[in-house]
Amino acid sequence: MSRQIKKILIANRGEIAVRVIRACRDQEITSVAVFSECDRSAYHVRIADEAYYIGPSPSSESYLVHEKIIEVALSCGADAIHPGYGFLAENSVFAQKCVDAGLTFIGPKPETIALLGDKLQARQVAIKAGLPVTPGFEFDIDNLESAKREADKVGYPILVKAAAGGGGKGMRVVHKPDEFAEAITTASREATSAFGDGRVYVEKYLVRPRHIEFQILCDQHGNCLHLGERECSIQRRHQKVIEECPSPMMTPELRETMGAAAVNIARESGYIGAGTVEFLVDEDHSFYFLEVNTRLQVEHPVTELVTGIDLIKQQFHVAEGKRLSLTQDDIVLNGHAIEYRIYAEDPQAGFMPSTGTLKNYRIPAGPGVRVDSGVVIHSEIPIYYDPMIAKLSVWGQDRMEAIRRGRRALEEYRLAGVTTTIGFHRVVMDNQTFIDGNLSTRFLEEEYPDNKYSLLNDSLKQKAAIATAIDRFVKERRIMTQQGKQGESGWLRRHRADTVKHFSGSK
Amino acid sequence: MSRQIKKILIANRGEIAVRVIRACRDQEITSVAVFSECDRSAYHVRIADEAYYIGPSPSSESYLVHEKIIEVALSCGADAIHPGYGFLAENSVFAQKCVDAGLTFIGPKPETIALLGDKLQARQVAIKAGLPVTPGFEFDIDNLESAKREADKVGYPILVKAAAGGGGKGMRVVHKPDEFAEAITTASREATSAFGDGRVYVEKYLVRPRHIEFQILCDQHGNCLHLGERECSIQRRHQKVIEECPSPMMTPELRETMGAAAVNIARESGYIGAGTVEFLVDEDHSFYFLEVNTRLQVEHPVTELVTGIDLIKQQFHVAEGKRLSLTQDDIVLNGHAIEYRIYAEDPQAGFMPSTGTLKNYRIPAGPGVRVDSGVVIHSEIPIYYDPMIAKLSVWGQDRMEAIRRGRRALEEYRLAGVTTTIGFHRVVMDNQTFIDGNLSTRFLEEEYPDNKYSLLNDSLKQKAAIATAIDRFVKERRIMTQQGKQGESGWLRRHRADTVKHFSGSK
Amino acid sequence: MRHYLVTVDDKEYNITIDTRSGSYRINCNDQEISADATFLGESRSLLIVDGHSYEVDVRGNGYDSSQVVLLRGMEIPVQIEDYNLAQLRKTAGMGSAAKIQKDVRAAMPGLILEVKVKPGEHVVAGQPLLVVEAMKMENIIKAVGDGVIKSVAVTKGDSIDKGDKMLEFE
Amino acid sequence: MRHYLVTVDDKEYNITIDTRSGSYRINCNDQEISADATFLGESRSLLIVDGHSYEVDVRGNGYDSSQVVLLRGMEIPVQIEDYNLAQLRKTAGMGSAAKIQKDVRAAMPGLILEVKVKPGEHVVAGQPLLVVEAMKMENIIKAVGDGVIKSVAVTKGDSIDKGDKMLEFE
Repeated sequence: MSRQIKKILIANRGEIAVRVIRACRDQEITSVAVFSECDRSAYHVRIADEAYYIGPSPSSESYLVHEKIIEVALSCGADAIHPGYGFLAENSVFAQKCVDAGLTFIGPKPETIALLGDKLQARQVAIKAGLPVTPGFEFDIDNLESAKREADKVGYPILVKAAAGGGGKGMRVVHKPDEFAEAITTASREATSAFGDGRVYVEKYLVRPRHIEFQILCDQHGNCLHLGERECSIQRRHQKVIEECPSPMMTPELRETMGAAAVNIARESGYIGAGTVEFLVDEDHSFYFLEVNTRLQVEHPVTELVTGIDLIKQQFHVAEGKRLSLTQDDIVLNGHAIEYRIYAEDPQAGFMPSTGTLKNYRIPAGPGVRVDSGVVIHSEIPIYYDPMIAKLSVWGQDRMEAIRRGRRALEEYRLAGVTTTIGFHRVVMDNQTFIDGNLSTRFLEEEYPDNKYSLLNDSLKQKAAIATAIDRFVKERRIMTQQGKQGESGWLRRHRADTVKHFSGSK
Repeated sequence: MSRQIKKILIANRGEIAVRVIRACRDQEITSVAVFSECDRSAYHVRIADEAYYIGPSPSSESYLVHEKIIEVALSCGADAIHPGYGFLAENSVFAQKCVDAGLTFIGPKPETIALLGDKLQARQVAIKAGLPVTPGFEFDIDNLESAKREADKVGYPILVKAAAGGGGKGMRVVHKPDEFAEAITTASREATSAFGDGRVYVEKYLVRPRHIEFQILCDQHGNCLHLGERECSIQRRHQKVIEECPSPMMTPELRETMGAAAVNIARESGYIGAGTVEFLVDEDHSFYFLEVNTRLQVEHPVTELVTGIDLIKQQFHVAEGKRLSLTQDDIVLNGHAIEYRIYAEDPQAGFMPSTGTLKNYRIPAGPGVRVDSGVVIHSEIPIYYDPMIAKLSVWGQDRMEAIRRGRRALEEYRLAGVTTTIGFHRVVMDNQTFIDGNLSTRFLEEEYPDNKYSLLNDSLKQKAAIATAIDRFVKERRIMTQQGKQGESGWLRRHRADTVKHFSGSK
Repeated sequence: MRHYLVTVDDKEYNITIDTRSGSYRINCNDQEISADATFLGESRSLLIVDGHSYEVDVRGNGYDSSQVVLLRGMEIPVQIEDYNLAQLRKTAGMGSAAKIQKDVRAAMPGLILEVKVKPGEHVVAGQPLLVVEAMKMENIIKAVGDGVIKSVAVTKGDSIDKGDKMLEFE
Repeated sequence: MRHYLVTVDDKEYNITIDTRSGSYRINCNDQEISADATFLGESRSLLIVDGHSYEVDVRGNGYDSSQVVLLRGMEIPVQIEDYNLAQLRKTAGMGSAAKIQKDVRAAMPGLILEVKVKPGEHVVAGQPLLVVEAMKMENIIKAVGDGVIKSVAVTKGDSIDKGDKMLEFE
């Protein structure tokens, strides 16, 4: 049953492809990257052992084409495929095709993916496994009137969700009955476009819940354990932007209860590999099953930083058919970790995606700082894919130290040419409600109703003004004198004569 | 006795200044950098809260000038000075001046620095504290003949060391009596030039020892503990280049014995703060006291990665007069860490220092990788200071995983414009003797007697040849056509038409 | 000597940079500033003002008034003008230096899913104008102020590129 | 079509790059190579040879024969010449393309501590010539081969810059 994996094709791009390639190299497994037209010189291509072109830039013509990926895997002699997250990660048809082609799909069995990927079926599994679920119902989109009556019974606000959904796509909050029909239509259309499956269902919408999820890990021999929780309440457009481990609201007792629930649904569904069981937790600490993500999560580094366990290495281990070498008692949470998702988005413009070329790119480093980046200097941010370009994760002995280190690392991050969420994260790290750990999925809309994220004070405004004036002065002078082509300007050379005044401290 | 530190001046440059500034930011302490002429735009200046010019580039006119540093500290309102390592770190006179000026010197008391900094006195303290020392003697440089007779008694090979020494300066191995006089003269001259103190002494030279050192940490209330060992046997010119924690030869029993010895000499000397007790360990596991470094070591990150303890934070804590919050039982070594010192040196040319400008600089990242770098892209490597530009440290669950991760991270490191030790490290990571953990301070001369460090095989040679031919072809074509100014060449644009062949795998 | 009016957020800075004495002098709102700047290439510089160190990246065209300053992890929008021209403009009652945006242009490539307004229609701030799919998300483009639609350049199903005009206000 | 002779370590590679058919073809020692190269700016490129991916950085002057290739963490010295010129050179018995180093030049700035040889002196490989202090370390410059000293350009106490001639062999 156990077979050693020697070569893995990574059916993904960006930071997660880089992450998996690094894990391969760390375990002496040959890594194979695939790339679309616009990813020809992407970082994941550069650091892989092998790299193969699979088609034009739109993912529907490259990263999503089952046959191309399987063909490359077979022709280059890979014995396994790691799907990362997104793209084909939760596609049971693709997983089955891998199995049929004799390739190890690094993830749960195709039938488990299919079962848990359908949010409606997953709800039934959760109920069977004894997990609490939110009130809700499914319905036929052609029978809106009866659905509307059921919605009235559940009580507004309600949440419309895509059955095949994930990542906030095909999701809408409905506050009043007269918004119901339009929300259903939009959500269904978005779900069709994103997942090729327009089915939607309705759940009671919790007004100020926390999003708390448990990392699970199961082998092929019936062993299953959890690696503690992650709090992912800071969201925009129902998508996570800041995640942490542990949750500031968690108690050891609740962790044991919720962790056991997570393990129960994993067992009930015959889960294999790494996965995540998501819950909503209400202000009274009651919790409700949300969904199971049958893949590695974006936010897995915070769990790795706090448990010391390399989740991708564990995925490899389990996929080889080996027994888990860890037991639940081995899982000890040490310190606190926070992850910041660096999106090419403009927070001040409602997190509208931005594109461009990275003119300057310098990542933070030093103790307690981990960067998982899919880009390098001069990288272009393509319009075709998810706008997340990197993840910054920090570790501290306690939550406050992690916050301070996060501030430091965010300020060290130098990225120019594309508007990102770095400044947004820096702002949130000074937010007292965040510092107090008083989180909910409505945090951003409550704390920043006008999308204005700023820490500007008069001192920083003055520095920005002076910097702009000096920059302009030098550029004007350069044009006038046609000097200063080599970076260092006449300004500097002259100014050096004055430097002793800085030492003397006079002003 | 306890006073909170709010603002620290870092009397250093390069990666250690960056490291301390990061620690300040992580603990919400204001950081103050100082800089010499050529360090005007150095990375430590960029990330500090405040920065002051202290003089021309030669360290004797800037980083070593006590008065300038103390004057800046006082005028900017710093309450403490962190000396880093090197420069003024082990200068008891400077430490005393700090104390006299009302500044907290982050390190041991001036008298402890003076006592342990004199290698001859330190030997006496070690003997008093019950530590084994190598046979040896001191002598008057004007009485070479009697010294030569004593050396005969100790037996060749012998080692000549500077009393004020450190970092391999003023150190010479003497194999035969007729080399004795010249070695003494050279070592003494080098010691005079480096430390302003020409005194040298003689010790029995162990032929294949390991260099193993213990990290100690003591508060002002008599509490003292050790944080395990580091093995630093891989040296060139008596200077460490690769360090690891734990040592592959260490047993729990020997760790306890040697750790207790380290704590004993710390107590005997009234040690306060973080320090390192260095030993030589013979092939039969007998160990001899070498010296105490009364400062933070270059290689402290491997201890941090394996113990989870931030040593600079502990230095701050102790310097504030607080009691250690750790006990010896809290110190648990988890996994394995290796540090690679990235020097601007040419290993193939006997580690001759190299200078230049960093044309390309991209640091490795991802799980288990930590970079402490003093440079950024476009940094010039100045001739005035130590040629170490960065440190790469990796962590793995066990030593072999750390080695594999080291290989990966070294290959990810992109640095052009200056010859460095990156390739050298990569070579050593494939050395079977290293992998077997069979180390000694003679490792490099035994394994690489001709300084030839290479992993080139026919496949890589072919790739290097093809890369050079393509590069030349494109450059010639660019000159001919005056095209391709924008990085992407005609080569690429044409070539894209052919790419499907890569997907199809045909060749 | 050069004299600028720099606006950051709600604050105006009247800045002179003077080289006539042979050394550089900066005056900001009638206060002498002890500043040192080292150029790091392109638009990046290291600024030390009164001992405080800031690595800054000033992005934008060297002639435009709108610049973005990257400073301590923040992207700060800044307006810069020649001081005398700014005074002239103010006297002439021309309002802000920033051009009033009459055109609604695409911030990124995408697909028009819905056009919610017609030429001649009067819209109020916040009213949805268009639904655009970009990066697999539906984005609702809303009016930033009150106004009358002059023309609509796109229809449902159109693919648009970054910078394409989608709507025009009167 | 271009034809090069590339020498890496002890191995020679006879490489042709052919664009005549309209697509690019590389032949290395009579073997067709499936290679794709993407230029990343300056001297950096991403090379995919038979599916294997290498980010390379070729440093050196675009005309010199000596280049250094940075590849997988290694700095690899490479010699490149026009193939036909190399054949001509070999036929003429001119030996290696690299110029024989008659001058001993400073690899970095430093201070001359000692001059151990005189003009006219015959030295053997490995014999110390000079002691130079650089970066606070004493470095002994030794003869790389046997020869006779023609001239000595430095004396004890001299400060030298990188590239300065220190000695000349006959």
